[in-house]
Amino acid sequence: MIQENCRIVDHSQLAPRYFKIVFSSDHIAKTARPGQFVNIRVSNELTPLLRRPLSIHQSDPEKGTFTLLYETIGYGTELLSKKLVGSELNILGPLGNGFEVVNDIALLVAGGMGIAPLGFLAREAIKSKKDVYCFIGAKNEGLVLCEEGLKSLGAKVTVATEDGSRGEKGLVTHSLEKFLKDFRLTIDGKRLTIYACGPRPMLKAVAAIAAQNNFECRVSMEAYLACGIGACKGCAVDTIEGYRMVCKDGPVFDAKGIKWE
Amino acid sequence: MIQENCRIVDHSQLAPRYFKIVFSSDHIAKTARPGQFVNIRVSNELTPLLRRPLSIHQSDPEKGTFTLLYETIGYGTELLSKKLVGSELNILGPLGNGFEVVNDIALLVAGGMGIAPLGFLAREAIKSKKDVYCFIGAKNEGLVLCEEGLKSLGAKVTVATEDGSRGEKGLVTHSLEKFLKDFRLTIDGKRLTIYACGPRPMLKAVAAIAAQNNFECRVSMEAYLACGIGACKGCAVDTIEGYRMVCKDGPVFDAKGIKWE
Amino acid sequence: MGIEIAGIKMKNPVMVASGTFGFGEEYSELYDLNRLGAIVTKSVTLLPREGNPPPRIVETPAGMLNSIGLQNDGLKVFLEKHLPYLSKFTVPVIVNVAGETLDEYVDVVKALSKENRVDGIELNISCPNVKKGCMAFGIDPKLTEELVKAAKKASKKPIIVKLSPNVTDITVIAKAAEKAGADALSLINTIMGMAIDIKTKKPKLAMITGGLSGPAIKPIAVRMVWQVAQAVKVPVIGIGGIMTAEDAYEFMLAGASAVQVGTANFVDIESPLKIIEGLKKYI
Amino acid sequence: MGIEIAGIKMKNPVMVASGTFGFGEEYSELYDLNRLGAIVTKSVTLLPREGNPPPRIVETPAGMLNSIGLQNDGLKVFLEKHLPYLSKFTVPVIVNVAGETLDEYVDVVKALSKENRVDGIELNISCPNVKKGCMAFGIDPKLTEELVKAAKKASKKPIIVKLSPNVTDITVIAKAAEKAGADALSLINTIMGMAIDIKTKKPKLAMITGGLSGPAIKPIAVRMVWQVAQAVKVPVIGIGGIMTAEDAYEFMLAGASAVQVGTANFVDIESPLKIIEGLKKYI
Ligand SMILES: Cc1cc2nc3c(=O)[nH]c(=O)nc-3n(C[C@H](O)[C@H](O)[C@H](O)COP(=O)(O)OP(=O)(O)OC[C@H]3O[C@@H](n4cnc5c(N)ncnc54)[C@H](O)[C@@H]3O)c2cc1C
Ligand SMILES: Cc1cc2nc3c(=O)[nH]c(=O)nc-3n(C[C@H](O)[C@H](O)[C@H](O)COP(=O)(O)OP(=O)(O)OC[C@H]3O[C@@H](n4cnc5c(N)ncnc54)[C@H](O)[C@@H]3O)c2cc1C
Ligand SMILES: Cc1cc2nc3c(=O)[nH]c(=O)nc-3n(C[C@H](O)[C@H](O)[C@H](O)COP(=O)(O)O)c2cc1C
Ligand SMILES: Cc1cc2nc3c(=O)[nH]c(=O)nc-3n(C[C@H](O)[C@H](O)[C@H](O)COP(=O)(O)O)c2cc1C
Ligand code: FES
Ligand code: FES
Repeated sequence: MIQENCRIVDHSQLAPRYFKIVFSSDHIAKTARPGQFVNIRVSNELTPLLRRPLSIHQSDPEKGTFTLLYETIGYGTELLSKKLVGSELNILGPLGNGFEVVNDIALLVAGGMGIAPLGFLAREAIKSKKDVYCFIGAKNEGLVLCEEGLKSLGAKVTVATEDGSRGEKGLVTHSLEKFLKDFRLTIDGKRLTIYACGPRPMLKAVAAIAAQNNFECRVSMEAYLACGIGACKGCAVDTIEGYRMVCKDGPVFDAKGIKWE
Repeated sequence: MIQENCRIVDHSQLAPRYFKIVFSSDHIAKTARPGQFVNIRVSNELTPLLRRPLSIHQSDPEKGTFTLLYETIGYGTELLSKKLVGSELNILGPLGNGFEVVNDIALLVAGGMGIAPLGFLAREAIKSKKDVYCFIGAKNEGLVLCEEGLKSLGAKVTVATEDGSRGEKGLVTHSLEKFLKDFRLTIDGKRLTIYACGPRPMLKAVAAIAAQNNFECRVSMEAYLACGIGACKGCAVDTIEGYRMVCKDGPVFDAKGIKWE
Repeated sequence: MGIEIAGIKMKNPVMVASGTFGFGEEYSELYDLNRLGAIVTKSVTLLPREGNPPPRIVETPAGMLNSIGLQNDGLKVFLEKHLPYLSKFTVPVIVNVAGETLDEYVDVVKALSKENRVDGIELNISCPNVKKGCMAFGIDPKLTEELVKAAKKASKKPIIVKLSPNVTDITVIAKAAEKAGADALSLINTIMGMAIDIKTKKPKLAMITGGLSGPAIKPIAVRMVWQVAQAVKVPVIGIGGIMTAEDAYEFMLAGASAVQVGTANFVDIESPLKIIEGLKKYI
Repeated sequence: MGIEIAGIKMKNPVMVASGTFGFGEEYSELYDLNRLGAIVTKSVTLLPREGNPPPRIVETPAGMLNSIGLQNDGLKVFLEKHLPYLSKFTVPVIVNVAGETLDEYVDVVKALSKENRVDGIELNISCPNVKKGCMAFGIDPKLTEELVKAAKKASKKPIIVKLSPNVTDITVIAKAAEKAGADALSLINTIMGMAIDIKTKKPKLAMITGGLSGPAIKPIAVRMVWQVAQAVKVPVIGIGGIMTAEDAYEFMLAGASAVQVGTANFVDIESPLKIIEGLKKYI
């Protein structure tokens, strides 16, 4: 973990409100693990005052760069989207616990921008010879990210779009359920973990599916952050063991532990 | 008076902290009088919140442009100095009463950035066939503005720099006093008005000199503004008739009326 | 968008706040005042007040301090000059009244009550920038009650009481005002603040302290509006840092029936109009 | 730059404020804690507190609201885990103490008094984010006096009393604390505020209201520090929106002997260090 000014080495728009940004930082590129995030000061002004958390999508230790994918939601991400290649932003990271790949099969479920941390995880899981299945959910074809990249790495990719413009029509959780029905029988001995990131209702649904099937499930949670390092207790998520901090105890949690209510 | 988005058509640096900026606005260019100012929203952020007042230095009704000269003092003017040609800023103006040239001889005394409104005044006074004498005071040679321009218009220009790097050495008020000593005798019938803009201590000194010599004297005053149009009573200046508003009753006041204390 | 507050009919729930709009004269050169929900005038006092020495204004993070000190020409000039000017418009006029003593308030209220063009009276018991009176009333529930009672007795016009945020529990004052017969409450006035120039080592305002307004205070204002809206039955008018329609709607969700726009007038002359337009999406 | 406040010797007058720095553990990974004037810990309560439901944080113009609700592991874990960790450093440790009842405060103060590593105690009588106790003490001069007296009786450690800005007249509370024997006063804690999400139409914080901190409140904090510094003889520690050395110096000009940096820690981890460095120009 370090706080430093990082230069933007690449910045491009992927879809109407989706962007990809590449920063240079030896430290972050070398130490980042999938599921971790950085906390970015998008402006030196007093408004917006707080940093903005974004998951690390990819890191290249050789080049000393790391990549983020983000969606413009409000003021902070809008400001970020206007930053030019060559300029520097103050970044704190890498933060959070990250994913740990324990079983032989990694089943990744991404809703919308949820693909951001899962892309990194897919790459690392494939490197360590796991079977990787990716479920990518999006509103429509234009918002499906990383499909080709993940396929070329060797992941088995299923796409679901709400309007059916690409892949299966419907929610990604529906595709997941359908898949698991048949797949359960073929696992034979190999153990499987589900990793999910996306909107909370999606995570809740994935957690329920995992529980039904008795699979391990890890979810990457969001909360409004202040310090980003565990000091202020601002980013509580309610778990069966009490409040836990998204920024330090998470963002990755065992889905069984979350009080989804 | 109008509030509108004005495009920056030119922007250049004149000295380490002096800038010249040209905006396009038919309305302001056509209606502005010397001594009036505009109130500029230098940023759409919440900090800085208030507009920044700058005097109109020049206006070109044909081209529909007007020019400002400014010094970077703090946050607002720093932000302004970074605005690019082609971008738009929200401007309220023209505001204030402005100078009125009544006598045959106009004696202009500028301290530092005080030249900003006086440049406009000099041009108009020469147009209406007045004799114009300009006293330009600056810290050093690099900060002397408009000397050549005023000369070529036909004004008689005296420069005073504090370090003597150009023109007379010393304060501009000193040059003024020296000049008036001899000049008083030669006026014969023609009446003279002194117009001054600059730091308050300088204005006070000019006012004293004018009083001694029994000349009319008009000074352009500064105050922190909020509304800029006379509604909030924020920009009071203490006069013998009570508080008057810099933005509406001024910025130009009869020097005799100001309580210089 | 039309509403009725304390019996005053407005085209929309967006007024301009006292002290930020003068008596409308300056702004009338810039747009048609009849587009506003209502105009709340600068505070009018019985006698002319010359206000505080300058500097009176200083910028702060997302806000500003002012210490105008109720500069105004007094009741007589108001009646002779400012009110007749406002008669050129049909927009409701709410006259904000301030004073050092109860009698001063009552005298002004009485005089205003006779004027047809006055649609309502806002009692400013919350100005932090004068040495005597005003905020002294607004931080003491007993004085608030007395003053509001006296004003109600003196006038048949709707009486809006403008509350001070510089108190431990604003609902206590709000209830006192309601009990005394206030037809509506408006809040908040500015919060006492201060800024020091580190170069001169002196306060930036000649009066040392001033009133904080602007976006910086919005969260405090929303909280107080929410507290007061739950504590009283009379309508509440939300004020404090409203810059956009979204801000205005936030106050309405907190329980305000209408809003007043203050500092935003300085930042963007058209902000009340933009807020009115923007609110159409929400209400 | 070295100062002594309430008998606590500090290398410089810049502390980190309670609740924004945990118990120093996280920040110690980022820089040497010994560079700070002092560490003020997160509030410690007698028993563990799980804090308020999320969301607990929301951004506002030039500020933020929090409603953490004093989440902490309680006195026992503090003594067993956090305090020993801090023993690795030489920086003065001021333990911030909160409670629902007078006895709770006293029990914690007593226990802390036995610890060598505790250089001072800050009584938090100003947290707006808990239903019982805490700010209830800080808005009532009698309760303040009682509590401070009891704490002084229970301990020989320097006692700093942290005041609430949510009062009509902060000097009344300040004087009560001084009279009861407070060795220093620190102010301000957060100001009660609220924000509503106009999409969901619900408050953005689960607890509805929260405490406002950051640059937005600086003018209010400077004003209160100035008022209190004139009203009492004990040293005053300035808190509220300090982001830069210039802000810190502004508080000192208002009468503060030292400052605490809170929200700025979130914006720039290094801000206390930059403030220390920058202050060298001024003092
Ligand atoms: C650990 C973590 C990792 C994340 N990774 C990504 C990512 O890789 N790509 C991506 O597009 N988004 C990611 N998010 C969400 C992202 O942080 C928010 O979309 C962003 O902060 C919104 O800021 P804004 O100023 O544009 O929105 P605004 O709504 O204007 O922000 C207002 C405030 O709310 C906070 N906020 C708003 N939405 C969220 C949210 N969903 N989560 C946390 N804070 C929020 C902001 O930080 C800010 O404090 C992540 C969030 C967390 C907690
Ligand atoms: C009628 C009028 C005409 C002016 N014309 C010019 C001009 O032509 N060229 C020029 O360089 N300057 C001019 N000034 C001064 C100029 O407005 C200030 O230098 C500028 O506002 C400083 O803003 P800042 O954000 O850079 O400084 P900061 O010090 O950061 O500003 C903080 C606050 O103080 C105000 N402020 C600071 N200094 C002054 C000042 N001297 N007068 C008024 N407000 C001030 C700012 O507006 C702002 O509200 C004029 C001022 C007035 C009142
Ligand atoms: C420059 C200025 C002058 C003010 N004068 C008055 C006044 O005369 N009477 C009054 O009741 N309120 C006065 N106020 C308070 C405003 O009406 C309003 O309550 C406050 O500014 C908060 O709203 P805002 O944040 O939208 O400005 C004044 C505010 C400012 C900024
Ligand atoms: C997230 C957060 C948690 C806080 N927790 C505490 C606390 O536990 N005890 C306390 O006395 N003050 C607490 N405070 C108040 C700060 O110590 C400080 O008084 C306040 O934030 C104003 O300073 P600032 O504007 O520099 O943040 C907290 C503030 C924040 C922002
Ligand atoms: S953001 Fe401070 S603890 Fe997580
Ligand atoms: S700035 Fe408002 S009256 Fe001059």
